[in-house]
Amino acid sequence: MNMTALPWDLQLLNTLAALLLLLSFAMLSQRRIVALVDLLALQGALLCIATLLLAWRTGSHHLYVSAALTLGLKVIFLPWLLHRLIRRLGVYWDTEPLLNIAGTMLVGVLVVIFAFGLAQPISALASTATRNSIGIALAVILIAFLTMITRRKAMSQVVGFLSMENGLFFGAMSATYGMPMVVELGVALDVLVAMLVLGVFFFQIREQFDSLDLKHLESLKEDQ
Amino acid sequence: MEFVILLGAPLLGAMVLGVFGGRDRAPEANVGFSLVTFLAACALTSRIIAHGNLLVAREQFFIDAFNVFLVTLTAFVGLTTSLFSRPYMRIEAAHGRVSEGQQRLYHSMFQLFMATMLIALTTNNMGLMWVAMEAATLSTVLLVTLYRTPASLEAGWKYFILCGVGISQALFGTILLYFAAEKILGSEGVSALLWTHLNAVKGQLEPSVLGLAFVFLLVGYGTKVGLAPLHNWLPDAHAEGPTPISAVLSGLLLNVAMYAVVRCKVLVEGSLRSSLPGRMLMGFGLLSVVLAAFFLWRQRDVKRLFAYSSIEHMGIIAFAFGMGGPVANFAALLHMTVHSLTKSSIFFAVGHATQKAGTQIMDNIRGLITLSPTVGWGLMMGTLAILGTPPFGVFASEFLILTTAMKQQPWATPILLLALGVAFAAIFGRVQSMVFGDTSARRLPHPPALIPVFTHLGLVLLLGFFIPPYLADWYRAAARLIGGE
Amino acid sequence: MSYGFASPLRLCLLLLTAWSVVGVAGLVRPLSIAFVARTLFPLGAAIGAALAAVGAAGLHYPVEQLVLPIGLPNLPVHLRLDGLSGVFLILLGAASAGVSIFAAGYFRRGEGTAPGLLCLQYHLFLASMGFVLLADDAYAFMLAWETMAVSSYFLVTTQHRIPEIRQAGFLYMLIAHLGAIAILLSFGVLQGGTWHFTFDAMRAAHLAPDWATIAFCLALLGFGAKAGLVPLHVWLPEAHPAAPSPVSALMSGVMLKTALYGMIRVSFDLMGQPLWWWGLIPLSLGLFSALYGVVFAAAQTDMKRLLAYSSIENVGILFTGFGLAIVFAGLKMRAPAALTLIAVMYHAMNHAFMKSLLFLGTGAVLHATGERNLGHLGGLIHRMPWVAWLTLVGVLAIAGLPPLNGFVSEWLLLQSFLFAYTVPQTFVNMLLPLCAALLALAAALAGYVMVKFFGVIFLGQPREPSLQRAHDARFAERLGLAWLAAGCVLLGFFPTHFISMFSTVTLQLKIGGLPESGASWWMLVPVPERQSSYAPLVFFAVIVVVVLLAIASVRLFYHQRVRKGAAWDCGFGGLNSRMQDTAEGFGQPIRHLFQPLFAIVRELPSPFDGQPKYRLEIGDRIWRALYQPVGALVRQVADKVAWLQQGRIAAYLLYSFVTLVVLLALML
Amino acid sequence: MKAFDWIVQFMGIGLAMAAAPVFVGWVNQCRAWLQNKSAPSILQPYRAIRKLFHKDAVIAENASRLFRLAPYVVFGAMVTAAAVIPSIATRLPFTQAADAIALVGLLATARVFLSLAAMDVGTAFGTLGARREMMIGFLAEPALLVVIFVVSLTCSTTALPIIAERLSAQSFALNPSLAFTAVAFTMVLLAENARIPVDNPATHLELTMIHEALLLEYSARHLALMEWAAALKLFNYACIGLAVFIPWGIATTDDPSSLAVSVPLLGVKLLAAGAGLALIETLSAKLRVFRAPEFLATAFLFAVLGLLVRLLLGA
Repeated sequence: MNMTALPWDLQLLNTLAALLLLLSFAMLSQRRIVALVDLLALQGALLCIATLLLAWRTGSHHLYVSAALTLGLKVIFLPWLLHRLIRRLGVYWDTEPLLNIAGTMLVGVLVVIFAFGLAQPISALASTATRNSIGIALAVILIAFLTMITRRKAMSQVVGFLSMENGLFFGAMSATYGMPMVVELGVALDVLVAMLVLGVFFFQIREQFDSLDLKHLESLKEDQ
Repeated sequence: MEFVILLGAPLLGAMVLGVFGGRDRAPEANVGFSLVTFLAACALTSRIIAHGNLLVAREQFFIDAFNVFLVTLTAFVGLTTSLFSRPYMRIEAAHGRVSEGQQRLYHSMFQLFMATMLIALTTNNMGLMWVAMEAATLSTVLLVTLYRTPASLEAGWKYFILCGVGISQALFGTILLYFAAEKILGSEGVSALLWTHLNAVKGQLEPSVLGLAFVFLLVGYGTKVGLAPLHNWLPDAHAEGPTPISAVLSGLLLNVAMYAVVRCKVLVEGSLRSSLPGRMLMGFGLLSVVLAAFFLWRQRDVKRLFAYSSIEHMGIIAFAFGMGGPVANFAALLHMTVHSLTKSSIFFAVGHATQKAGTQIMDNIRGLITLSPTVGWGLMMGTLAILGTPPFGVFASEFLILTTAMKQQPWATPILLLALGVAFAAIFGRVQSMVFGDTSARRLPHPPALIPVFTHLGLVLLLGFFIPPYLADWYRAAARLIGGE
Repeated sequence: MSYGFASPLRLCLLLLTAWSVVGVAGLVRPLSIAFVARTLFPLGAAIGAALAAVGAAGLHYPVEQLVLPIGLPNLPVHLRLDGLSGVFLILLGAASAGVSIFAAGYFRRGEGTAPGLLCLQYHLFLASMGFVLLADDAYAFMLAWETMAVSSYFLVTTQHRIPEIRQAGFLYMLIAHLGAIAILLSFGVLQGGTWHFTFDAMRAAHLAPDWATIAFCLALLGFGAKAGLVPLHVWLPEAHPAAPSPVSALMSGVMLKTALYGMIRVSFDLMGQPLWWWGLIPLSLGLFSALYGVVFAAAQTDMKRLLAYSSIENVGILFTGFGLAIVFAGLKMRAPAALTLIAVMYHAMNHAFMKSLLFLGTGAVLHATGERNLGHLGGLIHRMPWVAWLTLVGVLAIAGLPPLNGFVSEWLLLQSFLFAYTVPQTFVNMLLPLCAALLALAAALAGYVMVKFFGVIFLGQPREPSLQRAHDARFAERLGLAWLAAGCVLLGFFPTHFISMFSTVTLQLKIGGLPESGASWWMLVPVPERQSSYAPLVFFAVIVVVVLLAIASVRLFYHQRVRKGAAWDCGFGGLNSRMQDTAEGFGQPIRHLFQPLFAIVRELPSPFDGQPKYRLEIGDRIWRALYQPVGALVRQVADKVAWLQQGRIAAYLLYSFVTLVVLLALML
Repeated sequence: MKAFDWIVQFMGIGLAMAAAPVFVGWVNQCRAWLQNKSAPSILQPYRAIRKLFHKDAVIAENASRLFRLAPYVVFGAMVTAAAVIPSIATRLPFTQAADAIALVGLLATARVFLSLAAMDVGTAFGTLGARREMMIGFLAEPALLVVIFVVSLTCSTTALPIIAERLSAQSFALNPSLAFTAVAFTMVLLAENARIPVDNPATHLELTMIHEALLLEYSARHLALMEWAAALKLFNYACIGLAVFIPWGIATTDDPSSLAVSVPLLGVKLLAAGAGLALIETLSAKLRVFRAPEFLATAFLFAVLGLLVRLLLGA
């Protein structure tokens, strides 16, 4: 389709979507945990803007609320929490990922193609203006999955987990202009609690193994 | 009314015990709340029997034949588990394995866990169901890591991450479901997420979307069911948490997750008009049964052993639901019931056995029958029951499942035969040498609670001989609901 | 139809319930031997006798059915009493009566499980066997079947402190369970459709030949496993010695027959018309089992293992006959089929008595001496004459010697084999006579085995000084032995009566009965046109008369003294008990002749040894060739599979990821 | 049953009991002649038995009742067999009591008692003998059974008198299956009666002896009964063979005249059979005990060949 045909806000939305995808690639390749968290925050911010745009476009109020939620939770609180944890626990670097960066990127690209392919029929059905970004949401989710697979530090795995949440949120946004309020709140609550639980976790793990390296967490297995 | 109590009691309990859970009367309070919940469940059940399905809170909650018996089962097992955990936690405290704070955490989280499961069962809103499932995970994570041992932390971490990731897939599936539904039901309000509405219009939902949705939902909730190869969190979490938690995890949580899967399957099959979802379930089921059978062969830790057996049975149930049809669905529901009863009773017995022997390594547990005949026989009987030897109820369901499989899916029967044989050899050989033989183990500070064990076994025994008519009617109704025409 | 409360089926139900009640009563005073042994077990014996009587009465009533309000919602428990179940009920009742009486005197303190619990398991075992015979739908049948297995498992593991016994129990339970699943699947094939698991529905259902074949093979697998058909026999020689002797007697004498019952029920009743070539499978397996079992029995040194292997032999004979019956029935040769089936049932009945008798005999010896090893026994006929002479009856019977019962069934079986050459199938009609010859070989070998059994235990000189202190059996035990011995004699002397009893069964199974022969009641003429006759009574009378005459005349004409002297020691002097032949020695010709069957480990002493040692171990080739590899295979697969779970969360996430992607791809 | 039949029956029994030792004597005499020895009197067996009856019995201390009962049982079994076998006439009351298979069973009973008695005293020889005797037994029985099968195929019955009647009714014809079977039967006869090549009745060499080892502990009247029983066994086997393979001349009707033919004819047949037996024994050498299975396997083979030929040619 030719970009000029679209109104500017949609163009903006598509750009945001593309940027989200880009960010998740960046996270896939990022080694420094601090930077990882910043990228997460940035992703959250983009998400927030996209939500606001949609809210303004469709004029549906609950989208404003969820935008606020995103802002509060994903842009401000969680990054702050994570930074704090990082400082407290002193984990700044992730070690080399299991698969080298180039390889990961390649897999990532394949995943994106797969995701877009899957999304084709759905987007065709979608009534929303943002239909094309469903594929992107799916891609973001799967790439976040990859991120989690390839990381060795508990902390970075969590970041991957959160970016997956972002992807989900964006998916909901672009497919259906967001879920009903009840669900939105529930999800947000769960994410919040999850983070708090994680906080507790990190300290427990730390005091047991005095590091957050996942290689300590490989003792329970069948393969003696 | 009963309904409010049903959900309110455990929530209240969670708060109260969150504050006073460390007092030395806390276990009794725990039992009390569970008892109230159970009574409410019974009342609700009788009402459903009397007046049929029930929609409450602006259709947010929906109770029908399918979930009401799961509600009762959940409440009942919750009650017996709280009964069992009373002496159990006392003994743990006496052994100095849990501090007061940990007891507080334990009790309040236990109640919260019950609450979340009940919500997940009764809600009519697929989104809310998702939220509740996630909450169930979160409330048990800290229980799994209660002992703060390295192993338990690892188990907890895996549990958290794997289930978290899985459940996120389920969320995406839910989103797709909503996306498909809002076209017919409109995006105003939440009606597009209400199962009853979805079920009403399932024929018109867009197949391609629902197919994708089902994949995500299956992978998501299937992770919690513990279907291979998504099961990896399960044995760790069962083995490292306190035994009452293992009991409710494999006795209840798996059931609830399976319930979610089946609810989704109903919608999707209605829309796809193909047996693809069924075949997927069957595939998962067989894979789980076979893998679990071979994993069983290598176990040294008794709780891991029975965790894998849970995987095996979930596989059987999934297979049965996958086959579909009145008999198979009936059998699957029956199997859910008897499995949760039997398995929790086994975990009770195992809990005391491990406390007596002071270890979970099976090679070091010997001669339970001479040490404490009740525990020994309890374990032996429970094992025989779970292995599907009559006259226990598990046999009834396996009888129906296998015979139906022979009619509908004969190709699968050799696999099942093999897996069941291997599993039998693995479990029975180990349990036999734990129960029989000579021993040198010490007495316990508190008398073990064996009423729960034998209550459960008694019920399972009863179900083997005689299924009360109204229970049978539930099963039939539920089977019809799931699409057993 | 109903005859009010007193109808045979209801009475059977009542008696079986009574058995269970007696069992539960054992828990009232679980530790009191006196209560359990003096009160409960005799009660159980009485119930058994009553059951036999009711079963016999049931033969004269028409088939009767009953539906109990328990079971699965759409499948209440159906019961049915027809000729077949009646006959096997007689078997169960009569044999168990003797065994229970014996058990009343047998169980003593310190037997591991508390006597009360033992009583419970014992009577549950009996009751479940009864219900197996009465069950008329798949679910009830499997319920009773598995209860039987479980209760007998607990009886086998009575002395669970001994590791070997635990092993035996485990093996037994495992094979029983696999067999049960096979039977279950076979019912799955036979079922009449959704929720139609009653036997009536199965009779009504019509199966495609291929499915029928599958069902038959599954049933054969399942019931063969319970019967101990080679190569599924391995549990039998382990479990029977492990159990207390009355239990071994029941398992060997009665439980194995329930497998035969199931086989007959499935293939003749439920399937209606079996295909003739099915019969060749049980026929060949049975023949092999018969030879295999008897050959191994001859090589055993443990008296209970010896009997266990002999049970395998007899099961083999039973299944040979069963297979022959199917061949005849499948080819619509009614009279031969009926004759064969009658011979099979007759042999089942005989074996129940003979084998129980022998096992009880070994039990008495075990109690008197504490020895199971033939190498440490001998000369007991002097110390325990009752046991010895009563056991001798069983020995002669099971060796298939006229005029006792073992011979009758073998005679009938051979008579039916004489129809073989009329089978309109080439090859088969030439091979079957050879099968008969092999059967004769097995029977003759059984004679060899039994001579070894009796001779080494009861005859010769005691091989251990301690045997001098052996005491004879108590009254109750003697009574039990006598009951069973009497059974052997009666079955041997009055074949015509029992045969008429069995032919009602074949009539009900629509195979047809035996043609009427004008012969009188004491003369057995199964096939009139063939005029082959056998009159055990006359036979016995003649022998007795001649013997008496001989004794009398000797007394009369030659009244020389009888001096006691030392046995002839070839002039070397110092003839002692170690010079007589050992059990191993007696088995030596067999080992020599049938070498290929055995896996033998031998340690021969060299001429220069200080203390020459001779060790001989006889292994089961099938165990090594079939079971050990399977076990190893499972272990290997388990190890391979275990690799999947190596504890790395990344790997687990990868699994989820891949699963997701694959399923999505499926959806595309 | 007419009185005449009973008379004939008892005559047959008496004849058998009387003739058996003579038959043994005759065989020994022939053998001696063939071996250029001076032959003992044909009545020698009688003398031996009579002498034994007049001796005092010596019995081992630890012998049980079984030991003393066995000789009578064995003897009784053999006499019963003699009563069942149609030697001179077919219409006999007792012949219906047992067919050929039952007869085999009867002989087996005798064998088992013999072996048990031998094991009773508990010497090395006794058990050794018992073991070998039983081995020969279980090897011989299948062959014997197949023999019976062939015959019953030909006459479609297993009742000896009927077989004899039906065969004697038809005129003599060359019948390959029956010929094979006859060979098999003869071999079984040799084995069962402890004759060369399986056993040597004339030696006490412990490495080879079977029958003598069984009797080693017996003396006086018990030994006499045992020997007599052994003679009867041989006689019975001979009569079975004659009744089945050369039945011509046997009395199949109830008139005394037929007996006048059959009795002398039987004598002649027996003389011939004895001579033949002696000839075989002289020509063949004693086999090692573990060659015996091969010998009997050959017998089995012959019988089976007879069977197959019968099934194939119907002749």
